[in-house]
Amino acid sequence: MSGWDRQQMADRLAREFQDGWIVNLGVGIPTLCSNTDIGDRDILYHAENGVIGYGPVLPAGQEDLHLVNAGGQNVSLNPGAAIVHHADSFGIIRSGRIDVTVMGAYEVAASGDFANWKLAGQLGGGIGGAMDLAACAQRVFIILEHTTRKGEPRLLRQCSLPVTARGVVTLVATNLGLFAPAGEGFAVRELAPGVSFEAAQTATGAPLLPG
Amino acid sequence: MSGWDRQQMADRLAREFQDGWIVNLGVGIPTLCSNTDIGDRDILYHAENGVIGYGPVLPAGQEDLHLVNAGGQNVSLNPGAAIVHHADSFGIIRSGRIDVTVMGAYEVAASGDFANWKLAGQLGGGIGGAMDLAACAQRVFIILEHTTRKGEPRLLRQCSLPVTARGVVTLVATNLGLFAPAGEGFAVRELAPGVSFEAAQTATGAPLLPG
Amino acid sequence: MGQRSKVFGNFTEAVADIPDGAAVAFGGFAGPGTPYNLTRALLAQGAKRLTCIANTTGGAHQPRMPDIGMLVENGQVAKVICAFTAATRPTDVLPFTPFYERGEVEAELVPQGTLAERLRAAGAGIPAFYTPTAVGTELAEGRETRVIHGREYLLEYALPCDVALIRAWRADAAGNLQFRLSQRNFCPLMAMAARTTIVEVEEPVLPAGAIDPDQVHLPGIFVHRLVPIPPAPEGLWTTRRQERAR
Amino acid sequence: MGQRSKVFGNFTEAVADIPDGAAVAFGGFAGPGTPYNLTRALLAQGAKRLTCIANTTGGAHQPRMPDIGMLVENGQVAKVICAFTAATRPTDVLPFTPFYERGEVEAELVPQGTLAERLRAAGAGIPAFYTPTAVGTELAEGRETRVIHGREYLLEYALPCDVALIRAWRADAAGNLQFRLSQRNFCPLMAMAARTTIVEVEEPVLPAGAIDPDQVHLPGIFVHRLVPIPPAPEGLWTTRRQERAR
Repeated sequence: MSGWDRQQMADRLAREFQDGWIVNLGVGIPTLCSNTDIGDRDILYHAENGVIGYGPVLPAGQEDLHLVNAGGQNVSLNPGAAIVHHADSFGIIRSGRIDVTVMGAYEVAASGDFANWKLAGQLGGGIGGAMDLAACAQRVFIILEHTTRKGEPRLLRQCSLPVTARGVVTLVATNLGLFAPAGEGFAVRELAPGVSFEAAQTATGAPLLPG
Repeated sequence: MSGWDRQQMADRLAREFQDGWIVNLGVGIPTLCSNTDIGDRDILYHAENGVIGYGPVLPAGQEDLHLVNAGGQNVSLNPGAAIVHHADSFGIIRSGRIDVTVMGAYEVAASGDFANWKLAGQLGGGIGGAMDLAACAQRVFIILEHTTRKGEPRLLRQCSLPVTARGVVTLVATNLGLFAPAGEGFAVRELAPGVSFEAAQTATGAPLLPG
Repeated sequence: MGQRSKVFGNFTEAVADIPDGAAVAFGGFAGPGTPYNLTRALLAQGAKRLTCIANTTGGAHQPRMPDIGMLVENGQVAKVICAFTAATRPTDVLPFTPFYERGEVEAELVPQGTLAERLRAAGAGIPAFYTPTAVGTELAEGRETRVIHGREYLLEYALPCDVALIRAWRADAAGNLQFRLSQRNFCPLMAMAARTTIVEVEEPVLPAGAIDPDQVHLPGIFVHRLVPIPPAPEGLWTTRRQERAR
Repeated sequence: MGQRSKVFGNFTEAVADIPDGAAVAFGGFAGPGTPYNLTRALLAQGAKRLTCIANTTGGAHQPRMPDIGMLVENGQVAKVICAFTAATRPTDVLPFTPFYERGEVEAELVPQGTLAERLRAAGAGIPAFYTPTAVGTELAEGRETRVIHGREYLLEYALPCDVALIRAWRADAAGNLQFRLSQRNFCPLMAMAARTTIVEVEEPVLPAGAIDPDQVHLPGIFVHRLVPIPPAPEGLWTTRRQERAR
């Protein structure tokens, strides 16, 4: 089974961004979305640390050490960028001005629940801005590998881990394709090249519904 | 009876400001405090509209139209001045960082209550920043004419008007002198030149206690 | 760039779609930050039953400038939410006052810091908060309070608005704003609290990127329409000294 | 000028009086704004039973830099209040983790926006507020919620601290600060929440008045001690490129 690599997963989701959207990118694969060529669409990338209007990650030697995205990577700024502090940055988030937040996750449920802050049996966790974003953004998109390293499904009927927020995920990109939580299962919006419906179903812990 | 004029009342209170204090000056006579020569003391004047570190009112022709104090007068800025918006300005106030606020008032009570936002029978009122300042500044000083235009006392046992805050005033400058609310009456800290204790008592609606 | 421009050619066009019944916030503290030009356009536009949010109802000084008091006189206002519903000098009678006394306009009197914080809360997605301000006063009568760490606080709710009319010094095409000195006052908070922020700008609109990202006072996220103020006498209260001197 | 200078000659002196049991906030999001030099001085100073407030406990990356993880290893920490008490990459093990698992350090996990807002509330004299964040999650279990306009919100309390350690780009003698780009992050909020704010500054301290009042990111009211960072290798993480290249 082939499928998409990490940048392709990010590119596929970035294709869904609509002209004029304000987009928040979380740590990990989601940060790759700001590398995607979005053509003539006007997309404003917001990072939780108060950077509004950033662009691609810069190569070593060209980076500005004072400027990082949510993943701690040194990014560039687009014309019209602005900087705010953390309270104003999360004010933008909580007041519903983020059109979409793209996050990584451990698990996504067919109900739209997702879990990305605490592993089973773990003491403490890593919430970061995920709960604020999940509760308040207009849309939540998730990017994750379709299965764990042990091959267990991460798209499930119900989350087994403590959730980050309930019923909020509307679109999921994995290495196998693009899926939409649909209550009883996941609607298949698109399968990655070389991935069959049956192979995707086998790797999924909930029914797949033909898109 | 002679006594102090408005600038002298302001000057007298400004003499009480201690080195390093952050001082908020309200509308009316209090704004005259920033005209007072305070010698080598380092006083930072804060205005409710977010101006931190201003100085004397500027004469016409020298003023900057973008810069006003709480009274809407065009003031100067001292070196080290900074501008914040209204929420941050009142954050400074509510978090207790104002060492003293100087306000005008209609009435002051021996209990430290004062009233400065609503006249008898008036519909609505003019609160401005007075309630925030009165509730949160470290000290509240009041400057007011000792009596109304009709000659009725404004230093009273109890306020007759709706209060701005209770039990907060510690020092009062009037045209007759400097007084401190002391529970049962007002302690006389100083009488203006030409003002006798008896004359001041006659003009006061609460016992005066020899300082 | 796919998005349409934020720059509007004139004030009339910029306020044209403000509907009857809208909650409109007006920036400004004394002159600086006050949207005189947009307010004049709103007077001409004629929207009715407005809720007007500002520090004062205006009209305390001569010469009169376009303000909430004029909107009240023009029959456009249902309610004001202000820190002053009377003048600071009790002998001044506001244009607003007779309408208020006759019950033709409603008023909510809010301490200035609480007003700023309620706007900020709306802009920050905070629905309610506690404040020490006004506890023990007439304004707190019958309202919910809570003792936290031994001190009594009053519950206050966010104050969202439909439209913010503000004035700024400079803007770029992305809508990023800079205010000069005490012009800042309530302006950024009202923009944060508003669904649509309309700005009269003193300087010509700069290209995106011309304002240092570290020196933006209000990010373009909060700004939807920009109207450059024409020179006096067409533009009101132009602060360029040479124009005022004419 | 009567007031004594805010400029301190070295980091040791600037952190000398931080007492055992203090609540200390540490600025920074990844590298920018992180007070490495002040944290190193606090490690040497040795204050115990600290409550450490920051975005993360640090220590996720090599090479190690002075951080809360090191303070934990040094036996100085009673409790952390952070948005991350585990790494974002589950395979990374934080230096903090074994101490937490053995019960030697307490931890309060707070969503990042709530952490920022709790600090801001403390700095703004707001004792508590409501937020939609974390409703319906494990973090909300057993806690007070309130339905406002039909939506459920969680009650959160202000988070004041005794000391804020932050890093800035420029400062003037009045303590006014400027941050460069994403260096700003939590730094102004922690300073507002703190009784004493101590700043490591990348550029030499400017005379009062050298920073345009409109371009101050954090007024000197919130800033008590300034320590200019010496050139590398004595100064940690100097961001001047020529020094790093050495």
